[in-house]
Amino acid sequence: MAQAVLVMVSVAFIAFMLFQYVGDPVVFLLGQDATPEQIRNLRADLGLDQPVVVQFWHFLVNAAQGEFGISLRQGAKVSRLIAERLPATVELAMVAAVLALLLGIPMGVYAALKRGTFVSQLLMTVSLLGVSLPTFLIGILLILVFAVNLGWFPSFGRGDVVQLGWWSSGLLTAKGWHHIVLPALTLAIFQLTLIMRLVRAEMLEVLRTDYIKFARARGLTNRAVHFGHALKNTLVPVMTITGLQLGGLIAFAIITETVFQWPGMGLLFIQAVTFADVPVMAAYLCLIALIFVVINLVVDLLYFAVDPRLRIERAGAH
Amino acid sequence: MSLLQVKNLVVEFPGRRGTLRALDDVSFDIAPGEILGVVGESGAGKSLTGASIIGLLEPPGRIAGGEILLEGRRIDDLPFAELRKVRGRQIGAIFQDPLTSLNPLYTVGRQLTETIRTHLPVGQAEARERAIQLLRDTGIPAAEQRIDHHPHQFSGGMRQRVVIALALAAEPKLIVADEPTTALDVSIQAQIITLLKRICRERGAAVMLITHDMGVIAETCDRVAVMYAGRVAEIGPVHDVIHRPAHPYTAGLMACIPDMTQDRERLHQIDGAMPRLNAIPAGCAFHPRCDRAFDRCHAQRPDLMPAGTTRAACWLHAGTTGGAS
Amino acid sequence: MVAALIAFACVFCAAFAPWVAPHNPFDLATLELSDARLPPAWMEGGNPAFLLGTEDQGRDILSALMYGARISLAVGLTSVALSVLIGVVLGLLAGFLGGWVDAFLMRLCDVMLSFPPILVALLIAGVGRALFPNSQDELAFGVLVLAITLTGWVQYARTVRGSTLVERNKEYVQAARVTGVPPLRIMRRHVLPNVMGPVLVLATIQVATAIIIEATLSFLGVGAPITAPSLGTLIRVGNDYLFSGEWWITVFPGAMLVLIALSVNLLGDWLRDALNPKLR
Amino acid sequence: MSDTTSAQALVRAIDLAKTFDVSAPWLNRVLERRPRQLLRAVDGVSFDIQRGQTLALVGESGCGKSTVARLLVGLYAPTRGGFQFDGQDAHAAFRTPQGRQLRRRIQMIFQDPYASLNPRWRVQDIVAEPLVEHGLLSGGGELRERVGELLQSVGLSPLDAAKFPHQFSGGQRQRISIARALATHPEFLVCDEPTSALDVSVQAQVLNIMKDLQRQQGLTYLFISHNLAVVRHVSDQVGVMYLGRLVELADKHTLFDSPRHPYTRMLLDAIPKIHDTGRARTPVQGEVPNPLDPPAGCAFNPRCPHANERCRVERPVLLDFGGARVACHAVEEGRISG
Amino acid sequence: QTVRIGNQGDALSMDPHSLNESLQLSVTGNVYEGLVARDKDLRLVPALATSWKQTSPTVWRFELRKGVKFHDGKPFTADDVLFSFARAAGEGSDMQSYTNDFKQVRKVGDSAIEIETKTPFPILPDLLALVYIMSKPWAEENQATRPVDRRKGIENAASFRSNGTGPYRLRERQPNVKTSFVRNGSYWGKIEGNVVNVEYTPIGNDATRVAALLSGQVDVIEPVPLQDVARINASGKSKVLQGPELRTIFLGMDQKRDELLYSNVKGKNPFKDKRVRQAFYQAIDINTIQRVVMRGASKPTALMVGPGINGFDAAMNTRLPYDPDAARKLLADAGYPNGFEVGMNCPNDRYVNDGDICQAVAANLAKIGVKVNLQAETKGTYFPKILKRDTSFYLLGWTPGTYDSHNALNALMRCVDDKGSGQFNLGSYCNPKVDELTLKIQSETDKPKRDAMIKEAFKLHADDVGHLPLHQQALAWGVASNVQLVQLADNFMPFRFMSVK
Ligand SMILES: Nc1ncnc2c1ncn2[C@@H]1O[C@H](COP(=O)(O)OP(=O)(O)OP(=O)(O)O)[C@@H](O)[C@H]1O
Ligand SMILES: Nc1ncnc2c1ncn2[C@@H]1O[C@H](COP(=O)(O)OP(=O)(O)OP(=O)(O)O)[C@@H](O)[C@H]1O
Ligand SMILES: [Mg+2]
Ligand SMILES: [Mg+2]
Repeated sequence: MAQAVLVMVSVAFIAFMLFQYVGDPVVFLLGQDATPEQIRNLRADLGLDQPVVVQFWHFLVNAAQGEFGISLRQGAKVSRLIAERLPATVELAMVAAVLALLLGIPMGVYAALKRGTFVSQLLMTVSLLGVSLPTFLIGILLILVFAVNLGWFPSFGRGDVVQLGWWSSGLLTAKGWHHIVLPALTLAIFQLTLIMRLVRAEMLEVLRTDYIKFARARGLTNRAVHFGHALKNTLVPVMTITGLQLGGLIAFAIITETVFQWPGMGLLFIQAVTFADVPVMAAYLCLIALIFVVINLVVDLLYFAVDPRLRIERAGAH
Repeated sequence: MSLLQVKNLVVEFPGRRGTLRALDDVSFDIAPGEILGVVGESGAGKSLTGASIIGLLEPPGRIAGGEILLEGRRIDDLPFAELRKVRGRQIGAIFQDPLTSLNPLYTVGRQLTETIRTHLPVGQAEARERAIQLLRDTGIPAAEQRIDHHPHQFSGGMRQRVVIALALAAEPKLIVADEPTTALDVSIQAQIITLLKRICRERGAAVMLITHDMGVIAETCDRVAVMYAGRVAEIGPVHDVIHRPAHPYTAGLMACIPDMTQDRERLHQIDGAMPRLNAIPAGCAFHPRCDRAFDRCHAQRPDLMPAGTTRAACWLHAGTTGGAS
Repeated sequence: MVAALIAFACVFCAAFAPWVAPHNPFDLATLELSDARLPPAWMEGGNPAFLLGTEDQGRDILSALMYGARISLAVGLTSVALSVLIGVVLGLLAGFLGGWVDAFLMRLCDVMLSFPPILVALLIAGVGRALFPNSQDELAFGVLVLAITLTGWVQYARTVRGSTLVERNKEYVQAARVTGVPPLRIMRRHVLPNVMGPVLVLATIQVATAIIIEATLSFLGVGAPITAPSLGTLIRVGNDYLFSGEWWITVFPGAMLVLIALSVNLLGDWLRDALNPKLR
Repeated sequence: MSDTTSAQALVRAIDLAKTFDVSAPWLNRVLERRPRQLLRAVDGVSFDIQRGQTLALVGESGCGKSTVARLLVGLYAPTRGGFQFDGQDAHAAFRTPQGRQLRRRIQMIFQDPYASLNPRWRVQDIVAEPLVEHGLLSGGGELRERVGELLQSVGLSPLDAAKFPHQFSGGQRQRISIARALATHPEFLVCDEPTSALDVSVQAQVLNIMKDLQRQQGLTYLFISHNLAVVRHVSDQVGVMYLGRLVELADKHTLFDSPRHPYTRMLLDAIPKIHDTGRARTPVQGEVPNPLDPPAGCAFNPRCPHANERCRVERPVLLDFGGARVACHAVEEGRISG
Repeated sequence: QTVRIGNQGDALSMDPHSLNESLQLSVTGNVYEGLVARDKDLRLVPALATSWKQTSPTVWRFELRKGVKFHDGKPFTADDVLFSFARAAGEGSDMQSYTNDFKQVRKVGDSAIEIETKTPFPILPDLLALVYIMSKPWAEENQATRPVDRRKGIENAASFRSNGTGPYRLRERQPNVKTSFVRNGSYWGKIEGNVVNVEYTPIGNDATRVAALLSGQVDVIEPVPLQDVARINASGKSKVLQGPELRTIFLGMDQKRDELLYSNVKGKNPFKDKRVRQAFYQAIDINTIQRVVMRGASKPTALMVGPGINGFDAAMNTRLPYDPDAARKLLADAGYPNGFEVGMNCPNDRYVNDGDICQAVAANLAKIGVKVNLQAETKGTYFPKILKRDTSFYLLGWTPGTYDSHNALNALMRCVDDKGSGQFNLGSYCNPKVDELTLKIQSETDKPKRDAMIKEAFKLHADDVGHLPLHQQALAWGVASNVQLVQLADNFMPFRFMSVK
């Protein structure tokens, strides 16, 4: 926990330092005919004339109380803005992650088991495409093909959402699912490739181990060997990377959300960057850091669940 | 009739720089209930022989010639599904490292019952019963509890017992044990070998025991095969091979072993090293290191021929029966 | 094999762009706006002088590809080289010295990791531009490279630390210590060469990733200068013309990017083999 | 063993001890309320080695043999006790600039011939490293010549200097390690299981070279192995270790002819005898205890057929019994005859 | 009948006084109304005031419309007007520039008000079209008597809800996601269109927006990227409505510093030399830019204001000819036969194809030997930089918020002081005569006289080549075939003119 807090504070501080250079929010807060005096007043009002350190201190004090201050651009509490946007991003990232895992793992397993066959080589080559095309291009192409030309999926937005308390979910309506397909796919492609390649590499590694050889020697069926023994052992390292990548998913969501006008945090962040909305940016980064920390924690726990070697030994085994 | 017959087995590794012949014309057989030791220098092809028998040659390795028969039935060209049924059911295997031979994520019980149920038509409960019994037989105390433990919770010696239990789970007729004790402690080694010997005798299983340790061979085996550079150099009853080796290599090997009973200032040594597989000299592969080599050894490759009580691949014995192939 | 040839041809063209390209797309004086958006030569309305057509300022796509790939490669390679340098040095230190150095560096990695790469790049690029206003092109590249570098080194540091922890306990390192070789020299001469394998593999993938990050930064408006378009910039520009049918502005650079990624990967495989003494 | 000679002993280990902290990281420990865990890898080991002699250490895996070796070459600093080399405190010296001189005189040969040579270096550079490091030689030609000599002295060809380690067999690699160790003209060689990874035939080659070198150069060896036959062949004195302690230390012949400690007997009994084919043995039951949680009293008591109440509470110390030093209550009480 | 609109941006708030920005005012203008309004040709027409007249040089009197009700049913009164003007002039409001010159606002009976200005103010009614009237009781009930207090982040009801008198009511507001409106059944006037529901969605990404229109997810998009005009027109399901916009795009040059910040010319400032400025002017091939970069959707201009702005004079709108040779000669005469190097700043996401225009200009200038180091960047960093006057050569666009030339003269062409004159005169062009004229224009009430003065000021500026006017960009809205609407030159999009077939 201490470490998590430390990480987050440093993230906030670095973020804050950097943001001072990103732009001047005041320019956008007033219309073109505002007088210099108005501008000066506003600057003072917002506390932007104070030294950065003082501003950071205020930010920290607020943050400690769960408040991230007030969006300069929107004049609303940052915490509220983020809370509004969080569900969209989380749902998108989750669906993308599930998609990446559901497709990536079987493809990786296939490529490993059928190493050297045409299909698996094709998979590997095509997967290179997945990592060497920018997300935004993929997104636009998907829109062009599936939304404009074929008209199968909508091109933007979240569709209908259902409010569950403060959480707005698009996953409870048919329209919501309809809308999430393209963005989730876009977001998933990069991770999918990565997971596939990773699973393949790990699987090949595991298939070389003695216990696989021994399992074969015991005459177990191929299915039991590949899926019961090899795959599960493959997943242990895959889990860590996937955990880390989930953080990356949320980052890449910035692009995806921009392309698909997905009303999530990434879009909020990009808008904040455009208008130098420091509190929103800082809060976003802190939140990302938090998510990262949490994911790491969850991965550790999962590790624990999957790998018995890590469980605390009770009842003296030795 | 012998349980296992290996006839003129050839194993090759096709590679970029030509094909490597790792096993060349290996023949031997094992009778039911018999323990055959296989010794030889590292890289001589002991493991490959074992792997060929259970059909687990790693690609690109392949059997390029000869045949392997189990109870008179050819098993080296079986389709995968058939072969799978032979493995574990007819032939069990034990590998060198007990830690890495067990899947760390599953309890030993699961691995045992899985194996049992793959081969025998029994239910989950009965399989578990059998598994516990197996563990008990292999000398694991409190088997009822230990069956639900994970491999990492066992010590090295116990893991090797579990491995033995796994190899025996479907009551195979033959066990291929590839250096089952090399990774273990000196004191545990003896326990495991004794166990293996006892349990196979009780169940009437034959064993092919691959090892470096002549001591183990001497104590355990009925017959022994000495391998050198992908071929069997000598094969015969264990006592005879050790005390009256017919092949100079066997003799050299025996002499290399430091003796517990007498002091020697220098050990006997075989100069030079075993040739690499891609540079096996013509004639007898051992001739560059052999101090008794003569012309024929440089030119012609000897096959196994009777040499007293054993059979040896050495021209020195060509005269004894007066026939060379 | 054919793929390798094509790929290396691309890289060759990129490296020697000024000598092989038919036009100089960076020289504004040679641009004719009236040549803008011509389709590839083989299509109707195409001009044989512009084999792959022109982009929206009248640049020859073929030449722009070569020059752009040159920039992208330069950005990709330098930033990866720099991140490898930083990452390897820090990873080695962390792994070899252990203790608080390790703890500190790994926390630093955590902090860096919790910034998604695009974000860091975005911020650095913003900061860089603010600090060097009206920077010359070279400075802009500096900023880009820095941005990508700072996001990239963490992976190397982690990988290297991991392998260092393994290598450190190998007997050849201990042999050197017994001999009395000072730790820094052990690190440099013994450990370093033996941990570079995974680093190289990672680096080859990262070159492509770096080029994509550069392209994405362009998309977000903080990429390479538009007067000297990189591949990423070209893709981003072309992106706007996807719906209007001027596909060649984005498709060719995209294909080039894929080819580069491919060839860099092949290069990586080859390098790995070449550096492995066992295969020599 | 007489105390008069020990004054001139080249190597003296005095109550050497090494404790490792194997606790979980601080945070985890606090969270999971686990205590600090200490592992006493070596716990008070004393011995002398005379110049030109070989002391062998035997014992099961994990009993602390390698740790002793590393303590002697300065890879670890002792937690307690010390080590005198040629009359001077070696560990104090390792820390001073003169320590380099000492490092030149003490070298080590490792167990694994595959891991102890840097795979990316040529043999020339591997063997030359100590020479360069100690500033003994520098010029390219001279260096090459010396490396050639060294390689020849271990039975390799000077032409091999241009090759990479992977081009050699295990035995040849071990010879390269020996050549490297010999480069600086050391007086004391610590050999940590130098032949365990090798075949009997190759093992014979390596052991012969080691013995030849000892004869020619008057080298002193600490030889670690668990193969008693090998130990019997190379050593002058043998120390038997169990769980970080010496349980028996005796002259080779004394030890092999009349082992006293039950553990020593067990070890000797565990050696398969090549000449008694088909003999059935009843090996001692039980397994090596967890060093993190050693049994109270005599560490061997759970496996010892002679253990009694005293063995379970009181730790035996090394005592002299007619030329052998044994740590065993049973021997002390005469329950086991010599 | 529902119309779904996809726009590049979103109104930041529903508060009509919180931001003086055309998009915000365009959106809130459907819910709120001012005393006066503009018709389809941007002429002033009565709205909440039925008539107005100047009763003295400094006093204007407005008769208020009777029988108007706010959306919540409360009647519209003079008090609401007073309240709204006070609110617009007060703290937190961004509309102060419209009310700065007010001295006092008085109630005259229940249905008229008087505004007294500090100085004679000929164009006052023009200013009032965008000062929207709120309900005083509603604001008080909802603690919304002031626009958002940014320091405390207190968003008041007015940010999310609204209560105006306009033709549409706000139904639901999800900032940056969706805002929906519904027709006000009890509107005082006639609503030309037949649209009942309006859904307004911001879609920032150009391609996505176009895709949304093409795939029928929205009915109207604004703006249409120029390159996609043909595609949309060809789709058969929608068309692009193009028309002139009030905004003028121009280039400015630093004419104040003695040495340019970003140039290889040291010790002097080439832009101080009119010949250099003119050389730049004549080097720019505006027609090709219009044809290729703008795809015909722009009007090259010689003036700093466009048609539709008070004081625009078509007769004056003739550019110096494109003539690179003349330009080279001018440069040589000025002492730069080989040209020079200069830095140029440019936004790349603010105006239509702004980055491309700058590149084209840079290419044009390269042909006369001037090497332009172009820095095109996002508006977020661009504006703060140039507003600090940290630039030598820049591109800017301007729409006079008052639809009057004075605004442009004042903001762009007056000498710079710290009170707001020449606030966007970022190159610090300064001609005292223009300054003087601008001051006079501000309070001249006689229209012909005033127009003459505007004309003279523009002439002086043009002769000085104070800026390099480029063009008025065109509006481009994508509209589904079944939707009809009116495109206003100020880029406002009143729902009341929309119809669905
Ligand atoms: N995949 C492979 N490709 C090429 N050669 C191989 C391969 N696997 C084994 N060999 C070669 O086959 C020969 C026999 O190997 P094998 O493993 O049977 O030796 P071994 O007698 O078991 O040695 P050890 O005692 O070290 O286990 C070796 O020389 C080895 O180099
Ligand atoms: N660096 C270390 N950190 C923690 N524990 C260690 C370390 N080195 C050794 N140990 C522990 O100390 C004990 C003694 O180890 P050591 O390597 O000396 O045994 P050994 O007798 O050489 O065994 P082997 O025969 O397997 O080489 C073991 O339990 C080992 O786990
Ligand atoms: Mg083997
Ligand atoms: Mg050891």
